[in-house]
Amino acid sequence: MSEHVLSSKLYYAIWIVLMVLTVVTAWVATIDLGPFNTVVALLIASSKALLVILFFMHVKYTSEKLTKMVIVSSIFWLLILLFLSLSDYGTRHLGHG
Amino acid sequence: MSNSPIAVEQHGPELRHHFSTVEQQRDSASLGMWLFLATEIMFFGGMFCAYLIYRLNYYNEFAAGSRSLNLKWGTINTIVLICSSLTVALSVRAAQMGKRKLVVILLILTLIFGLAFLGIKGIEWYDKYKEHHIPGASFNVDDLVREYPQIHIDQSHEQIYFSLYFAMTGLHALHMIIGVGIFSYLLFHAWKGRYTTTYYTPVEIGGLYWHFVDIVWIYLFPLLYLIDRKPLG
Amino acid sequence: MFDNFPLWPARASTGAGHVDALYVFLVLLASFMSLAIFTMVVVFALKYRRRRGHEAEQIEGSIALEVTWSVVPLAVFMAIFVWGAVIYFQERTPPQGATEVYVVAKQWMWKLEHPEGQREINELHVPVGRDIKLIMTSQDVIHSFYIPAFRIKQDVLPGRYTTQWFRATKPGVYHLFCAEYCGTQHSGMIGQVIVMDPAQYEAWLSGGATSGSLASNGQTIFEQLGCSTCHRFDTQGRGPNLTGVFGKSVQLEDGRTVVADENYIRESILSPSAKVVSGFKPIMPVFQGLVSEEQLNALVAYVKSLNAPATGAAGTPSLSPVGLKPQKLKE
Amino acid sequence: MATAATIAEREHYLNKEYGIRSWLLTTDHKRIALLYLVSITFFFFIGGFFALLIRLELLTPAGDLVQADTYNKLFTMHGMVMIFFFLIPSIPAVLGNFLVPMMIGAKDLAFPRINLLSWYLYIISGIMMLHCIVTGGVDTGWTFYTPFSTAFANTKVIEAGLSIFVAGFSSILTGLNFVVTIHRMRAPGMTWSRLPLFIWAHYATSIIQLLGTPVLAVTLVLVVCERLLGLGIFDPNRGGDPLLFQHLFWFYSHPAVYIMILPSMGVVAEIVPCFSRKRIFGYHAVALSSIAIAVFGFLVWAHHMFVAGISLYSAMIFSILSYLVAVPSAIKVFNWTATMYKGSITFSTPMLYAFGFIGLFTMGGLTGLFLACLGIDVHVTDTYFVVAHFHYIMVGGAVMGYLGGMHFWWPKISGRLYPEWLGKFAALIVFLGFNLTFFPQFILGYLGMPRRYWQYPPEFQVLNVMSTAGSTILAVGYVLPMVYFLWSMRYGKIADENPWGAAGLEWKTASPPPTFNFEETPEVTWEAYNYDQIPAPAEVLVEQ
Repeated sequence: MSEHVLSSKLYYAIWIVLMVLTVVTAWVATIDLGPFNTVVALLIASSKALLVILFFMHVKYTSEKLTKMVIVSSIFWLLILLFLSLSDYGTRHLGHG
Repeated sequence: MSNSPIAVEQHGPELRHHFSTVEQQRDSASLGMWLFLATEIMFFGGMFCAYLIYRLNYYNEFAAGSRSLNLKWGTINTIVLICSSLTVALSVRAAQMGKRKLVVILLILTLIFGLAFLGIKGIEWYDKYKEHHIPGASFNVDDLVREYPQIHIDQSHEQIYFSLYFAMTGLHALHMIIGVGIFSYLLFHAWKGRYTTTYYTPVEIGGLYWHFVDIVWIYLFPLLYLIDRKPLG
Repeated sequence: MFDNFPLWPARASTGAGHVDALYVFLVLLASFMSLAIFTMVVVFALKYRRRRGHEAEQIEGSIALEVTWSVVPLAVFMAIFVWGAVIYFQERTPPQGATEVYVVAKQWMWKLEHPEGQREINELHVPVGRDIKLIMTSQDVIHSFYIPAFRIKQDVLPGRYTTQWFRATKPGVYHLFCAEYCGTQHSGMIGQVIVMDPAQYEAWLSGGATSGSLASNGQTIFEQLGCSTCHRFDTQGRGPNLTGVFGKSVQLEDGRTVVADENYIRESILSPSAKVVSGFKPIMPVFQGLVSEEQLNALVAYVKSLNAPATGAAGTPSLSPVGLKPQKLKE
Repeated sequence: MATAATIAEREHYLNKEYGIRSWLLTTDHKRIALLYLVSITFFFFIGGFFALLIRLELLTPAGDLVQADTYNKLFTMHGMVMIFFFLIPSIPAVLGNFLVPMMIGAKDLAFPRINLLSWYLYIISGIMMLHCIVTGGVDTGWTFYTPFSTAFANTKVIEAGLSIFVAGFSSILTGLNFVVTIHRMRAPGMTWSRLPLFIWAHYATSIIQLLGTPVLAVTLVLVVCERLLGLGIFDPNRGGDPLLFQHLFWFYSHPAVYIMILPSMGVVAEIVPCFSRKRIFGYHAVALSSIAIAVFGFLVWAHHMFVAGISLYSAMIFSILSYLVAVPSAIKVFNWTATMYKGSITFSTPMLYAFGFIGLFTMGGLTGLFLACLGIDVHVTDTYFVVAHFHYIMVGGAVMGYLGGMHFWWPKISGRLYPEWLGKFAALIVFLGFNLTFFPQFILGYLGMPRRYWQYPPEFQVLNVMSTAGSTILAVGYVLPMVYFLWSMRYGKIADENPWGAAGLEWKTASPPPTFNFEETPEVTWEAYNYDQIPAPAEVLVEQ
């Protein structure tokens, strides 16, 4: 846990970036990028999430490795669920049902 | 990791009997909240998994359903939640510095943003109710079929999109309601002046929860509203 | 020994022997490992039992041993995996030219239909020595088609086809079980597989009265439903020409390609807009709820029969205008 | 020899306060452990009663004792009660609750009130389940497979689903409490490599509870919504995929098996060194294998679905991953066995249970190799082979470990000793009864008898009769310990601080322990299992 108090300017800066990214993601969705629309939308969402985690949730300023480990492993577990499910759904059309 | 907490007697009123130090107590509370959030990720994760599978299978219906959502309200709600996250982060900061009044003001602002989010969500749901887009007996998407003749829409597949839409936003809204409850509690105690520069753990871990709910929405917004907003060719 | 105390199931298909061989190997392996561990536990417990003048010797552990008893089992496991996977792959890959029997499961019975048009309930007659492919679906919940004597089992799902195959080797009567819990009479959803000599089988086949082969029934339904209006046997139709489609890769409108297997044909009848063939418009009406599972099977069998030139129901289908709105057929 | 009078003089957690309130509002982890002990014992005998009725019905091939629907409800509720209301909470919520703080030298768990809350959630869900049982029950099988559970069953699916949803949160909160406690509350000097293996096992268990249970919870929410509103998410008639339910369900329910077995492994890792008077063989290997099981356990779920209609390629991936999880289990068995080598072994009751555990778990684990093997699984899945396999793991493994642990720590919990000869007798009965009940089921399975069958072809009868006979013996074996534990609370010999001469902090405080566990916070300067420094109790030596 961070003891030290962050400057409020930093919070406002992050807030502005988040607002801009929100408008950008809504706007970019109206442009046809083919399959990259989804990629861009998820990249922007992930950057926003990362900003919130690192700054608003103080993870960047904590000396505690454990917090980071908890975050990384829960995301890892989510990916296990998604990817191993896809190993079924992604290969069903190959036949041999 | 392996540095065991050393017993130092330093009793404050808020230190519970089974902890040795205030730090130990605070670190425990914070770790507890992080672990709870990990649990929450998997809780939403089950739905994200269902979403992923059906979006791959029924892309057309997901695209049409996404178009039928109100992008304006969705974007405004995202902005409202981001503002609330800012006020939460600032309120934790104010609590760290012991500025009681500021904490109270920021918590009130947070609550206002939270309630505004829920209100807007309510408006959106009510619109969906009027459009017969709520899954169940009266579910009907003839309007979408008429509106988007370019997209092939299967009514029952469309219902799966809206089922997931309501399940995911509903679960998120439930978390918002719980968040509003938590923040009302924090507001009450902040008002009473219970939080000091050495003891503000509840504000801090309540804030973690709020930010998490914000992050879920940060993903729900593109996944539900922005599937396909390209001009129809 | 006793009629009511068998210790080994009958072995009556080409695949059963492979499964049994692997099973015996695993039983031997498991027995060996269990015995080894039990012996060690017993020997240690007796030899090092607590007694006067005997002190325990403190041993930390041994990296070499840990590595050994991790790597050696892993290697054995991988061998078992490969052996099992080969058998599974064979079980899941029906040979070309297998006779196709359609199975419809419902609470709580099995309905089977032979390509020649014979229908059976809770019984399946098959000849010795012929590959049989079962194409199965369910009308309600999940069931599982299980013949212990053939060592085969496959869940039968509503809304799609699953398949399995076997070649019987020994005449006799064998159990057919439903192996996936399906409600009240789950344990009553059983039947018999009757394996016959080919001659007997032919006699049985010609015995029952049928109303034509499955594919020809399918053709009738195909015309009754007005499918032939658009799916013409030239390039003029509003729907794709279905000749020779089965088993081929199909280019879809959204750029994907799919293999036109039984499930694709099924989906294209029930929910045509899901995977529209490139170059066509999604104008085909939805048949979900309008055709029964049996009619669906007949349609699929008909579309498949369009591949074989000999049985192909060629000839230009009637061009008489039929309303696009499908009518529900009488059973 | 101390008398009953002296034990009453000293204040400890049992006699500090009296009255219903002092129990129902307690935040003492030891008292909450006892609350759990009483509640799970209650549910264990309910589930056991259902099991006996199932076995009695199967005595004859015809369905003659109960109706088909009743039978279906019996095996459904046997499964639900035993899994969610006995096995999952058993060791963690009773022994874990009691011992985790004591073993690491803490005064309590990190969140005592959340600990109590988790017991109340358990009780609420238990009452819902009981209500569901007495008002008609549920017949979907504990697996809730769709579309049967969502569109066809007309029993109390929603209530059962919600009950398990609530039980899930109880389990999550217990796991959360343990992880925080193990990270934050260790006494000075209690480093990670000095932790007892019981703690490692509970740490691994808690990871599964935290990351697996919520997926089951949300899946049950979807099932309930689907049943209420007809959403179509799992209904093939509406474009849904019933296999998605199975994926989500087994994502939790396969790792749940490790929630049940890992704590038992932790118990065995305490008992074997104690009665061999030796440091455990390969401490780090055993500790890390617990974590490995927790992680790999999440990668194998679809081996329950090899014939369910998943793709061939997916089946192969899950098969090969399933073998990975067998390796750490094998490592544990080898290390326990090696621990006995050159030890000084006594055959006390807990040690007998540990022997039983090693034997039965070995057989359960080895038959797991059959089920992970694609070619064999097709034939034996959904037959009695599977039933036998998971009972070897869950009853032969988990319950043996639970009983072993109860005997091992009973002197600490109650301050009394149980009659040793009765303990040994009961252990023997359980072992024999168990094998007679479940070994014939392996044969039945390979013969092809499907599970969940109310009536069956007559050629399966002899093996079924053996199984039913075994189950009655097993029942006696389970009632006995309850009887003599209760008896010993009043009449048992007074136990001193450390009757087994065991290592571990929990044995360095009085029996029963004071409310805050230790008179003063202990400082750890020794490694775990330092049996070279602890004299064996003389009494046990005489007995040999």
